[in-house]
Amino acid sequence: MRRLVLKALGAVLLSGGVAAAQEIRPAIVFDMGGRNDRSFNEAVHRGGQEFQRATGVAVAEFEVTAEPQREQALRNFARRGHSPIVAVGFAQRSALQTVAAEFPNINFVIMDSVVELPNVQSVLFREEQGSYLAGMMAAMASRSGRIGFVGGMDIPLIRKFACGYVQGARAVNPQIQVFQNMTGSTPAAWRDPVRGGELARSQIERGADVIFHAAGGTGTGVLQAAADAGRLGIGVDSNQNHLHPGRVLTSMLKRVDVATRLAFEQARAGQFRTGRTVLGLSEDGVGVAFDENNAALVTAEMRSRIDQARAEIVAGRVTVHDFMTNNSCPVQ
Amino acid sequence: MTSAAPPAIECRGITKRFGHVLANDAVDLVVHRGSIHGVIGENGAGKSTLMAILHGFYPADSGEILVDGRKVSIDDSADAARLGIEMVHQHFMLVEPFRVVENVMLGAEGGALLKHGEAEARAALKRLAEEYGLAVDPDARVEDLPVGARQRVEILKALYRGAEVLILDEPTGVLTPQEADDLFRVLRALRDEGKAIILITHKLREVMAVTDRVSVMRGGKMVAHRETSETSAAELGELMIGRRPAAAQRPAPSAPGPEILAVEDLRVRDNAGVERVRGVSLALHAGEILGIAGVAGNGQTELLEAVSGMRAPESGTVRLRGEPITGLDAAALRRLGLAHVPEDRLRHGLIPEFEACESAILGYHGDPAWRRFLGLVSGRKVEAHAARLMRENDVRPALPRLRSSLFSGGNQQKLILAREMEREPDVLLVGQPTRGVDIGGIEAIHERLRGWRRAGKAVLLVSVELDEILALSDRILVIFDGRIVGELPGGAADERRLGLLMAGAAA
Amino acid sequence: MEATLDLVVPILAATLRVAAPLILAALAGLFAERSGVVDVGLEGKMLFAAFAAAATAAVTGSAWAGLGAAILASSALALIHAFACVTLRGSQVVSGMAINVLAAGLSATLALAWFRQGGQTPPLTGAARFAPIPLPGAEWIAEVPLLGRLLVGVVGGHAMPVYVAFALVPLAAFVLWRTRFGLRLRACGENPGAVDAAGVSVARLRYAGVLIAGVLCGIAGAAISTAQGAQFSPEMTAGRGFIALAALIVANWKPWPVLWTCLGFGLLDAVAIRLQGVPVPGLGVPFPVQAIQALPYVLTVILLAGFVGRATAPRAAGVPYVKER
Amino acid sequence: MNRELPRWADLALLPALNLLLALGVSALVVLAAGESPAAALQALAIGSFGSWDSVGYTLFYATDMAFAGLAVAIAFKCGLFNIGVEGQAAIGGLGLALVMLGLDSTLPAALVVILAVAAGALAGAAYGAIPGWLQARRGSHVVITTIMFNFIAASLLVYLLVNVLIEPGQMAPETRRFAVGLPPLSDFGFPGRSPVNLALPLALLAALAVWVLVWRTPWGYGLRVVGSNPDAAAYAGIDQGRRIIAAMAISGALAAGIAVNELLGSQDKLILNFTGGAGFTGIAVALMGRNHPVGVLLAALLFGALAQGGAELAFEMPDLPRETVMVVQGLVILFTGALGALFRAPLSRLLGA
Repeated sequence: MRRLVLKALGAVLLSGGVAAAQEIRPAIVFDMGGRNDRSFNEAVHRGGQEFQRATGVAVAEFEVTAEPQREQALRNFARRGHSPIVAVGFAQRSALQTVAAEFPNINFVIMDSVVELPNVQSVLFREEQGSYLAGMMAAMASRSGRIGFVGGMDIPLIRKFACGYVQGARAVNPQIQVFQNMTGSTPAAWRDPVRGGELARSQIERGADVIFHAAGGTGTGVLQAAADAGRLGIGVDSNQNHLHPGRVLTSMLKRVDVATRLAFEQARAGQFRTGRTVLGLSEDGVGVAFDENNAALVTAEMRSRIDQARAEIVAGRVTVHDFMTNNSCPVQ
Repeated sequence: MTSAAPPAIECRGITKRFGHVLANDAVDLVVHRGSIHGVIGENGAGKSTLMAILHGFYPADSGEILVDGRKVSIDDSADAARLGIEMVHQHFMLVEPFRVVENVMLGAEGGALLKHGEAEARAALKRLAEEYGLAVDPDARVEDLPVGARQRVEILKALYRGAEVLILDEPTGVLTPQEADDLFRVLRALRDEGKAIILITHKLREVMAVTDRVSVMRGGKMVAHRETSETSAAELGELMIGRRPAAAQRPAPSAPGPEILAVEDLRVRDNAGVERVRGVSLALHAGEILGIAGVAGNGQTELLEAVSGMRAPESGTVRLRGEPITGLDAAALRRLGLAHVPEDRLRHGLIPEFEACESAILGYHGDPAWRRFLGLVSGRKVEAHAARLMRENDVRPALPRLRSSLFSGGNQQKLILAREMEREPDVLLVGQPTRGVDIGGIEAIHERLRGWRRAGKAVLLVSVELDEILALSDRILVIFDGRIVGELPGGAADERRLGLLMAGAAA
Repeated sequence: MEATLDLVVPILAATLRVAAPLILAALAGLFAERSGVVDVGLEGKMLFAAFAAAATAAVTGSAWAGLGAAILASSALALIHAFACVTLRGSQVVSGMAINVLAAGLSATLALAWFRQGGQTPPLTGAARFAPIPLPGAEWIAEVPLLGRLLVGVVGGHAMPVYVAFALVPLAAFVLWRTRFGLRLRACGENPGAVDAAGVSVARLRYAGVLIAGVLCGIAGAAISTAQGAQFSPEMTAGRGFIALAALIVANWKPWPVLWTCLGFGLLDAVAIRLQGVPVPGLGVPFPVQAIQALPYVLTVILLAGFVGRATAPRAAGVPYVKER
Repeated sequence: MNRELPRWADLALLPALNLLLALGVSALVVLAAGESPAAALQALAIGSFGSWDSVGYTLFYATDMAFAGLAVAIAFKCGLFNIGVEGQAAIGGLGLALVMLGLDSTLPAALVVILAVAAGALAGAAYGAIPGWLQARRGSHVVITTIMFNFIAASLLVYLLVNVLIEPGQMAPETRRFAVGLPPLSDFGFPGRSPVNLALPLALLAALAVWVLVWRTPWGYGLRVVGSNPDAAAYAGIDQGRRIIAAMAISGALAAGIAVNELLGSQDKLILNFTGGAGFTGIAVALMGRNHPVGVLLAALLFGALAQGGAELAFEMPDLPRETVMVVQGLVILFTGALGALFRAPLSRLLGA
């Protein structure tokens, strides 16, 4: 029940902070995908919006379109006195390292990477744990014993998703076959839904009946193809269950929105925490989405096994291997 | 044939200005049906402009045109076609990758689908071939046809469109005498059918041979109209250039020196892999002009390209002063004293979009003469060099910074000749030196080549202009189908025999 | 046998799907360049058309309305291209590049302004999409051993634009080689002077060629966002216009070779997708994903260098037509 | 109608008018997006030249554009359409990074940087020379091969960065930081804070070198002959094939300048997609600059200003979609490049009268 604790803590901060509310000017620098990418960046955006709605404090935003703009944008916000500034995505690490050192009095947050500076909060997620649950659900929902994974680009983060997914699936069905495809090697790989659809169809034609995507904009094509073929897709980052109600088994949630809101709330309460924060299942930082859109797909048994698995992972009885620890995955 | 019928074409006071140049200045012209009407004049006299106006290529600034006595406006080629005015351009307006029948149909397809029109065109081609002796394979690709055949295609095109007035712009420039005779026979047949034919040319011989009437242009003005039977070549020549032309010379016999260039059993293929030169051997001596006569497309182009280093021969050897030079590139050959005035000015001789001074060092661009410190090319030196060349060789306008394409053909050619002769090479290869050059220019160029010979240099001259070959050569070799089919002495060459050899009709 | 079919049928079906927009775009380039206007703006026109199709289909609920809008939008860009290249005799390559940049910016800007969904359009469902069309009498044909399944599996079940793409190949060949318009258009790309001398307007023909390219890119764009995909998202054409341009050159500016070339690209792609993660025989581990992804491109280069002869573009392509004085 | 304009009108007035028109139409787009065009233009102007920081960033982006534009231009001068600058820059970056990673801790800083620049140029040149060779010797159209080579380079880079060169334990597919890099211009007294670095003077030098090479050497003369009249090359004794290969190699080496500016001057490590599409923008830069180094530098400055001003515009007007800047860029390319002759006829009438 730790997630409740987390939420309660947030609530306390929010209410308790009213009295001691600091004047803060939060800002977000999005990654290349842009604030409306329907997944990762959009979740951060949503977190900021929730904070803005709740407190009336305006959240400034900037979307980078070229590599050098990262540093430029962070510095721009810092110079104008924005704080805390959320840098979204691992690609911002070195830019943040530079700028955060320049502005020791400004607070920064980085998602998906670590910057060891006294004014930076580094937020990491245990994507493998969320993906593990997604994999379990996929294996339970699959009738063919074959499931699929479509990644955007073959980079460590995506391998981390894939590795957790396969582990979860194997935990349910050790014989299950998992097809894996990566979309491409150019930036277009993240925004090519037609190719995403083709990859999904190729997996479906090989018998896959549940397909998990971690491919940004390309993923909409994956979910579409799965829905068109009467199979199931699994969304990522944000809750994408609503995209094709009844055809999206679940979505692997990565609560960057919560992390963002929380960071702002801390700052407003004058309690901004720096250092490393790792959000996994136990912190409710990752998870799988259950809502009215997938209610019909989730059996009671499924639900209970997922809850059980979550409890075991939280309790440390089950360990999900993190690809990043040794750059390899024990299962294929 | 003069009758009460109104003339097929009547131009009244046609005036056309390009910028500051008055190309046509109140020009009048009357052309009757059933006649061949010559329009003569030097390059730049305004003949082509007048014809372009008649053909709707651009509008006149003022003046009027009457067709069959009715005033008309000709805004584009389609208008001209409706009025039965068709033109055979000097540079053929043919689509080279297309078949003959497609070219003939283009613009007169007879319906949205080609099927019906094509059948019609084939039938018409067959009929016209029989009627006028204009035989061409309708399925041949134009790019595969020799020049003479291409011209027949142009004429067939015009006839197929129902030409009543046929304008031919310098039609014989690329033809053998026999082909020219053939053409004239066709033209006479057309005249006898009642068509009006306008022949634009600067060749007085042709005018005298084939026309019924002749109009002379000079400097944009129409200076005279004559019945051909009542004038002479001499009078026309004088009217054309405004003075008495220099008497045509035949070369004085020369005493050739030692052999300097030797070609042995040369075989050359073109880009398409067709063998164009099939075992040519020849020897060129110092102090001689050796003329290669032949109809265009018989291998002389490839021969020149192979000897000049532009194209690697398939086999055979070329020696310069006894040393083999086969396979050396053109730059190396220039350094050895073998220069080349190419047949095609705009494709090879200069770079149209370069400034004239840059075209003036083409092939000699590596010369240390225009280098400065660090071996960099000095723009000023290049410009000064070109300015001197232009001054010494009367290239007009003498503006080294003007774009090469903006010079007239004659001046371009003068610049190329100046460039190639400046270094006094022992051997000069010359292809079509006077193509598109006006009479004054021709005289100057011929005089230069003769002077060159007198200086003890050797000239290999390739030309399809028989007059030119005869006027310059000490010896004449005739090339046909990639082989040398005959040799004649220059001074006493029998034109008829030459013509037959060129046509491959005699061994 | 059945196992082979299990493998081959989906790959061939995917080949047709992937090839369809490439064919449309390559044919578009074919018409423009045959008329003498180089078109590097295929990508931009497709992208803008994809946006117009998805946006219109989302609002009206009709894929056909979307297709119409796509054709209009793409043609509007084509008109700009024609004006720049034919009327003003501007640089054809610059114009094409400008259209690519403009289309990328404009489609995303408009999508964001109109739908407020991050530059995407709403997902399309039902009649707003071109649904797969089953082969008539499929269940009956499928009974035929071997061939039946091949036919139903490969040829059947595609959306309308896919069939349009394939139908357009013979149509394009017919128009170009069997009609008056085609004859003139091709002549225009080889020697516009001859066309002019024949009393036919070069400008009008080139406008026609470029506008046909606009229409075809419009269909290609609609295929991408309303048949193969089900919404527009920014830059979703992902470089297909450039692949189509390459296919056009490999195909030597001829319709049937365009078909074979695009099918070749499609097949390589479909096979490459299948090869991802498949262990290499004898090695036990799969090739790196990136090697498989690069495979179609590497093979294209090798094929081009080894077997396909020199490409000969229409001679007048890229050259503005100026009447000679 | 085609009377030639005076030189000053051709080179200054006409482009200025076209730019104005482009901005005018852009203003309409901004208006359509519900924002104030005046404010947007002001943000664009101040954002690109309003402070030393902005000027520095403008120059930094312009450096990328200059290298890309020069790379495209020299290939164009040889009659080749190099769409492969993206890939050549990527491979150039790879060569550069390998030297830095291998030697940056053992050799003196200046030496290793020079070696890295040389290695980058060499790698880019090699990657450009292959399509050149294929064109010259096998007749493979350079447009196709360079498109293909872009994809191949991207795949290679992802493979190496993810599997070989990645900094262990890191999420981002990028190498470790280089110990040294090109010093920023601020080390030499350039005011403000921006990543503009020694790659800028290097780009200027490259432009000068391109000008000298192409317009002031016999070799460059031959290059231009091949580009404008390949038939004449044989006549002049110029080896067309070798010029093509060399032109593509030089083009690739110039493309590697993007890597020098981005990786050695700003990022200090090899990252994915550091070119950010500069290779494609370079085509427009080259053509707008009429393939002449001076023109390319001016066009590069314009595009640098648009990139930087566009970023600031996004800051000032967050409600304006970031893609609006692309619209402005597209319009500028369209009006100053392709529609460049729009005012030519009226202007020549006006000036001729």
